[in-house]
Amino acid sequence: MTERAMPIKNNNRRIDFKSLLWILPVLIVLAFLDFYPILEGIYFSLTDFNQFHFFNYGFVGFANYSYIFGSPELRTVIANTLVWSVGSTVVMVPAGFMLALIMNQKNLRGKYIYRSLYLFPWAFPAFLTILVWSNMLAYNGGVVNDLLGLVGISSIAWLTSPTYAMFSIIFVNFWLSFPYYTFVYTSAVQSIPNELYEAAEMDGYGSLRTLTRVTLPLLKRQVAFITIFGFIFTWNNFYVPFLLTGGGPGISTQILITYSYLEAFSYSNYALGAAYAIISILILLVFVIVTNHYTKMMSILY
Amino acid sequence: MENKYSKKEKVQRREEVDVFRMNNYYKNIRTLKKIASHLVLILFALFAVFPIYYVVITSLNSIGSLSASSLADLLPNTKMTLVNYSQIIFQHPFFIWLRNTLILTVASTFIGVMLSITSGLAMSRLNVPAKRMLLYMLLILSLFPFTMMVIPFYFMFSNFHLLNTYLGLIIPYSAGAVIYSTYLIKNYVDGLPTSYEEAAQMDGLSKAGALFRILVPMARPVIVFAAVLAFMGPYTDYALAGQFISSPSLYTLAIGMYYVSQGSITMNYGTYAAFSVLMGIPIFILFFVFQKYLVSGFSLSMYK
Amino acid sequence: MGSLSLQNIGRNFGKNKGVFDVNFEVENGEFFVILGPSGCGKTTTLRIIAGLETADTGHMFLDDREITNFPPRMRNIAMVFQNYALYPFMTVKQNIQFPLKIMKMSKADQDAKAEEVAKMLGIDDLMERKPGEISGGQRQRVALGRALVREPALFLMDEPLSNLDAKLRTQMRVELKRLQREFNTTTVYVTHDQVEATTLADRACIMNGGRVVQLEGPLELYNSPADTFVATFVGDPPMNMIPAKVKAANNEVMLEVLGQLIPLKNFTIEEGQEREVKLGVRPEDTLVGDQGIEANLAVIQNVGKSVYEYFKVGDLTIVKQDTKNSGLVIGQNCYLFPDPAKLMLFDEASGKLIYKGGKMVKNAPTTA
Amino acid sequence: MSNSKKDASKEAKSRLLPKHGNVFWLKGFAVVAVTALFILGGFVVLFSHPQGSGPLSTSVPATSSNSVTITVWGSGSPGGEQHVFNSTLAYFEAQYPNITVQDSPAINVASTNFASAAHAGNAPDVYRDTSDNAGALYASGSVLNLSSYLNQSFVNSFTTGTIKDWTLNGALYGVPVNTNGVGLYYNMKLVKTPPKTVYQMLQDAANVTKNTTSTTNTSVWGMPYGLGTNYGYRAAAWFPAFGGQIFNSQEVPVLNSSQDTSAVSFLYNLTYVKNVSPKGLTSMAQEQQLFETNRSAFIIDGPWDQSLYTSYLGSNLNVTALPYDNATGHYPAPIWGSIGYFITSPQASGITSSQIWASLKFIQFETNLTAQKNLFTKAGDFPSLKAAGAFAANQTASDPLAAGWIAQEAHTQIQPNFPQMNFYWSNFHTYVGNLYDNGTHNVSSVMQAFQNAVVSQINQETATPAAPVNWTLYGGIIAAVVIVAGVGAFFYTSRKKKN
Repeated sequence: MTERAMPIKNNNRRIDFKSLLWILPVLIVLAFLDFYPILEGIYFSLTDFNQFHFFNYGFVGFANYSYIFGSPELRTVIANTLVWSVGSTVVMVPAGFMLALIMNQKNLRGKYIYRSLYLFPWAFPAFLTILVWSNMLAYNGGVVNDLLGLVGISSIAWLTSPTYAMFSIIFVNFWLSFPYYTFVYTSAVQSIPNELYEAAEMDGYGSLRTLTRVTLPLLKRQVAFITIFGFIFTWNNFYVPFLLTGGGPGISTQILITYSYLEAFSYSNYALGAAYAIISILILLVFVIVTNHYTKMMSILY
Repeated sequence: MENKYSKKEKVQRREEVDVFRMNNYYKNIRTLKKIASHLVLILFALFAVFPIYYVVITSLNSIGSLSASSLADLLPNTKMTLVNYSQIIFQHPFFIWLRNTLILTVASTFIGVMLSITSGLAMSRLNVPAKRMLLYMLLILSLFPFTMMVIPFYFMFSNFHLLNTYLGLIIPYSAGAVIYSTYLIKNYVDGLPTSYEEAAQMDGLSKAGALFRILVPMARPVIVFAAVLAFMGPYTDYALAGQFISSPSLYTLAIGMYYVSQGSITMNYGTYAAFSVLMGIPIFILFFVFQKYLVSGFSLSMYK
Repeated sequence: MGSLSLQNIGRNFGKNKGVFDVNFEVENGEFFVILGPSGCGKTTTLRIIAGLETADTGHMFLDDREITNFPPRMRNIAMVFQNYALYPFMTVKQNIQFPLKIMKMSKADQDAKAEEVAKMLGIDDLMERKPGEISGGQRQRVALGRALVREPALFLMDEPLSNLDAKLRTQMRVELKRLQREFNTTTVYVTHDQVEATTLADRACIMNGGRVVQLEGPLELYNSPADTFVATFVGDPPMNMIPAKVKAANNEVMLEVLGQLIPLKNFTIEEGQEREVKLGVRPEDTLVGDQGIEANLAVIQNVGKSVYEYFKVGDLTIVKQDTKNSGLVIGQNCYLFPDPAKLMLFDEASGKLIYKGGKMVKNAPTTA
Repeated sequence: MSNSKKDASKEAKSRLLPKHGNVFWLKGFAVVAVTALFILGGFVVLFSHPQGSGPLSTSVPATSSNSVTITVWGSGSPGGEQHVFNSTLAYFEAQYPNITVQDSPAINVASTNFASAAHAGNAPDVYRDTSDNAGALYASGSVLNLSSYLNQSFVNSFTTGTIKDWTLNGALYGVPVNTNGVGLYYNMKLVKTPPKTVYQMLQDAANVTKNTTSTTNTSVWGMPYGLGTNYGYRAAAWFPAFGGQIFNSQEVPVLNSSQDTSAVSFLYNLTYVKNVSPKGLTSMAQEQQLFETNRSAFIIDGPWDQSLYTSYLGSNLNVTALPYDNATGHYPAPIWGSIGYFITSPQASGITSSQIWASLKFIQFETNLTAQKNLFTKAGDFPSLKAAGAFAANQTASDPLAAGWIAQEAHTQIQPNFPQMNFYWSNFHTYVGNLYDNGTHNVSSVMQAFQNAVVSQINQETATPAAPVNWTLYGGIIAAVVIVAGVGAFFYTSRKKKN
C-alpha cells in the first residue's frame, strides 16, 4: 500500500501563485493565530501591563527585561529548564530508540502485544495521568512509597524535596513520552531496507557495529531532528511541572514557561510573564539555528 | 590416551569439538539475546501499564481518601463497586459534557484535517512561493509557549464575540491541527512517487483532481494519524476551554472533570479515578484501532 | 491514429540541464523510440509531450492541432510509467476502468471495454485483485491495459520494461510490438536499452545532453552513427575507438593507428597535411591477421552464438566478435586490423562521422 | 472525446505564445506578499485592543421597566452555597421579572479568567470573589466604586469588620456576603480538652504522635502542617502571635522581621524539630485525610470544611480558637476575610446604567438577611450582616463548635485588601516552600529572600513609568522587524538551497 521510493525531485521550479489559495488556511492561521499573538506578546513585554496598570498601561522599553536580568531567580530558572529539558531528552529519546531497535529484530514474537501495551501512556490524556502520578508519588499513602516500603526502603518525599522533585518530574515525563519516541523511531528504523542489515550481518558486524555503522549513519538526521524537537517540546512542556510540583519546592522545579505563567497569572504581572516567554523563545531560536547549522536536521523537511 | 592419536588427528579432533562448541555457543547467544530483549520489553510494558492499572483499580474501589488505601487494594477484591462511575454518570450532566466534547472534537478534527490535506498536498506537490520559509515558520512556531498566547487569544476572540461558543473553540483547535497535520501530510506525500498523480492526469484528471482522488487515498495512513492527533488535542484540552467557556451548558469533559474532582468539597479520589478511566478509554480505543497507522503515519523515512 | 510533431521544443532547468531545440515528427501508427543514457533529456521530452512538463519554447502538434500548453487531460495521450503507477487502492478492474470512469462512460460500456482489453492482454482472471497482489509482468499488462482502454491518439511509454527480469523483458518486447501493430497506435517509447530500441522501433532518435543527436531507423543508427557518442552508445559491446591520424604524403593517404599505417581510399585531404581522427571499428569488423596492430589476448567470452575476445594494446582494450573462436589462447600475441570496408573515422574535435564505407561522408566537417 | 478535442483546440489558439522561463523576481514578490500578510496580522494588534465604553452617565435609574440582562460569575462553591444561591436567584427573578440573570458556576471563573475578560472589556456585570482579590481588581480599575450608590443605613447594617474589608482608599467596592477565617479543629478522641496555649498544643500533639515508619497507615500525627501547601493563608495567623505582621501601616511588607521569622520557625519546627507533622505534605487534602481518619489530633482550617469533618468524626469533632503564645502573650490572629459581590466597571464589562441598577438590586438581594440566614444554616457561612450574625449566635448558643468560632472571631486581623497582597500569596509558597529542604535553609534567610522578592516585585510593578504608546512609531518598528526578519529568513533559506 505505502510504496516507498526515492521522491522524484520536482524540477519544475516555476512559482505557482494559485497554490497560495491551497495553503490559504495555513497562511491565515499563521497570520492571525500565531503571528498576532506573538507580536502582541512582544508588545506586552515592552509595557507595564500589570494589575496596577491594568487599563492604562504604557510603553516602558526594556524595563521588564532589565528587571529580569537583574533578578536572582533567572539563573536558577534557566538552569532548571536546562536540567529538565536535557535530563528528559537524554532518557526518553535513547529509550525510545532502544525499544524501537529491540522490537525491530527479526523473529521476535509478540511485537504487536508490546506495542499495544506501550500505547497506554501515550493514549491516556496526559493531564489525567500526571495527576495519577502525583497521587502515586505522594509521600503518605502513595503507592510508590508503599511499594518501596515492601523492600525496606523508607518513604521518599518525591515531589516535595528539592533533591527528588526534579528527578520525579523527569521520571513522570519519561513515562509519558517514551512511547511516542518508540513509535517515531520504529517508523524510522523500519524505513531501512532489510538488505542493509543482512549485508552487515554477512560482513560480520555484531549488533553494536550494525548500530553504529549502519543504523545510526543512515538515520543521523532523523535522530537529530527527533532529539532536537523532543528537547524543544520538553522545554515548553508546561503541564508536567505545573501539575506535579507547581514549580516547588521553592523554585527548584520552576522552568521558564511555568515561571512565565506564575508571573502573569499569580502576580498579575502580564508584561513580565510575556518577557519571560520571549526570553525562552529567543534561547530556543538560537539553539535551533546553531544545532541546525551542525546537524542539517531541517533538511528532512524538504 | 595421549598417544592414541597422532598429532594431526588430535588437531582434527579438537577442531571438531570446537565446531560443536561454537555452534552451541552461538545458539546460546541467540537465545540469551532473545531472553534479554523480552526482559527489557516486558519491564517497559509493566512500567507503561502500571499507572493505568492503578487508576482503573482505584476507580473500582470505594476508598474515599488516598491515605486510607493500602497495597492490598491494588489487587482485585470483594470491596469493588461501580459507585464512582454511577456517581459521575447519574449525578452530573456527564452526557451533556460528552456531547459538547464530541461536537468540538469531531468538528475541529474534520475541519483541521480537511484543510491540512489541501495545504499538505500543496506544500508537497505545488510550487508554493517561499515554500521553504513557510516550512521553517511552521516548525519554528512550535517554539512558542502557549502561556504567551492565552491572553492575546482571549482578546481576539472576545473582539469577534466568539467566547462561550462552539465556534470560538473549534477555530483555534482546528488551527492547531492544521499546522501540525500540514507538516505531517506534506512529509508523507513527499515520499510517494509523483507518477501516480501523473498517471491520473494522463487518465483525464486535472492536477487538483489527481492530487485529491489519487494521493488522498494513498496517504490514508498519515491522514488517519493526523486525525487521531487532531482529535486528541481538543479532547484533553483544559487550558483554552477553561478560558473561553464560562457557561455550564458548554462544559467539556475536561472542564467537567475539573468540576467534579475540585467541586465536591474535597477531592474524592475514586471519583477522580473513575472519571479518568471514562475519559481515557475512548482515546485508548482510538489509538488501539489505528495502531498500525501510528507507525506508518510518521514519515521520517531514510530517503528524506 | 495520430501524428505528432515537435518544433524547437526547449525546457531549461538551468545549469545546462533540460532539453534544447528538439525537433521531430512521428508518423501516424509509427513506433518511435527515444534512446539515450540517463540524464540525456529523453524522459523530459516524453513528459513535455505528455504535458506533465511545460515547454519554455517551441510548439507541439498532435494531428495538426497545437497542444503546446494543453494540460495533460486535454491531450488525448496515454502513458505507461516506469513503475506502472497502478493505483494501489483500486482493483485491477477499477484501474483499467479509471480513465473511462473519468470520461463518464456508462457502467456497462466500461465493463465491456475493460473486459475486452483484459482478454487481449490475458489478465481477465486477475480483475478483482489489487496491484499489490499480482506479479511484475502482470502489473505491466494492467498498466498497458489502462493506457489502451481509452484508445488514445498517442501512446507514451517511459522505460516500461526496465522493472522486469531479462526473460520476461524479451517476452514483453514481442508482446508490445504485437499490440502496437494490432491497435495501430502511434507510440513514443523512451528507453536507455539499445536492444529494445533496435527490436521495437520503426524509427529512433538518440538524445545526448538534452539535444537530439541522430534520428533514423534503428539499423542506420548502428551502421552509420552520426558521431562518436552514437557510435559507442549503440551496439553491445560498443564500437572500438582508437585515436588515429590521417596523413597525406607521397600521393598516398595513410591512416596511422598505433604505429601502423593503413592505406585509405577516397579520403579528401591536401598533400602534406595531417588530420587527427578517431578510428571506429565494430567488434565484428575487427579482424586477426599476419600483420597489423600487435595485441595481447586478455579475456575470452563465449556466449554461445558468438565469441567475444578482449585484446590489450597498451592501455587500450579492443574487442573482437566472431561466430567462432579464433584459436588463440589467453596471453598470446597476435595482429589485429580493421576491415577496411567497414572502418569509420570520426573528427577528433567535433566527434562527427567523416569517413565511412570507403568514402567520405557528405557534408562532413573538413577542418583539420 | 471529440468534445474535449474541440475545447482543447480553442484553448490552444488562445495560448499559442510559448511560456517564458523561470521568473525569479516573482519569488521576491512572493516573500513580500507573505510578509505583508503577516504584517496584517501584526496590525490586528493595533485595532484589537478593546476600548471600554465612554464615561458612565452618573444617573442610575431608580427603577427600570425595560428588561435588563446581567451576567454573574461565581455563584458560590458547589453544595450548600450553590443551593442557596439558586433559591435566592429564583426569588429574585420572581420579584424582578424584567431582570434576567445569566450565571456561571464558580468553578470556571477563576480570577485569571476574570482578568482576561476585564481587560477585553468582556467581564461579567457581577462577580463574586474574596475581598482581597476584589481589592486588587478595584485598584486595577475593573470594579465599580459603590460608595455613591449605597446609602449609609444599608452599609451600617453590616459588621464594621466586613465593611472595612471591602473598603479601599475610602471607597466601598463590594458588598460582603459572609465572613470567615481559620480556627483550630481537634479530634476529641485524641485530645480531650482544647489547648489554651501553644505550649499545651505542642504537648498534646507530642503525646498523640505515634510515628511508626514501617507502614504509613498506622502512624498518628499530632499536628500535620504542610508549610508550603497553603499559600500563606493559614501561616498569616501566626505572625501576630509572635508580634509580627505581613504589611506595616504604610503598606510595606515586613516579612523579614524577627517576629515573622519566629512565627515561620515555629511552623517549620512542627515537622523538623517537634516531629509532630509528617514530612512531604503536598496538599491540604493530605492533611484533611489524616484528620478525617483519626490519624491526627489537630488541623487548622476554616468553617467551610466543618460539615466534611463532621461527616467523618461526628461528635468527636470540636473547634477552638488558636492558642496564644506563652512567651509573648499574643494571640494568633487569622485573616478574617470575607467573600462578597461586586459590580464591574464600564471599562471592564461595558456595563450600562440600567445594568448597574439591576446589578445593585441583585447583590443587595443576594446579601440580604434571608439569604445570609440560609447560607448560615445550609452552608455554614458566617454572616456579614449584623442581624444575621445575631441570628447565628442565637441558633448556635448550645453548639460547642459555634462557640469555638465565636472565640476565634475575637482574635482576628482584617485581610489586607490592597493589590500588594497578591505578592504575599505565591511568594510565600515559593520561598517558605524552600524549607522543605530538610535543614539546609535557615528560616531567617528564607524570610529575608521572601521579603526581598515581595519588595522588588512591588517596585517593579509600581515604579515603572507608564507613557502612552506611540502607535505609529512602535507599529512601524514592529513592521520593520517583521519585514527584516522575513526577508532575512528568506535569503538565509534560499542561500542554502544552492549548496
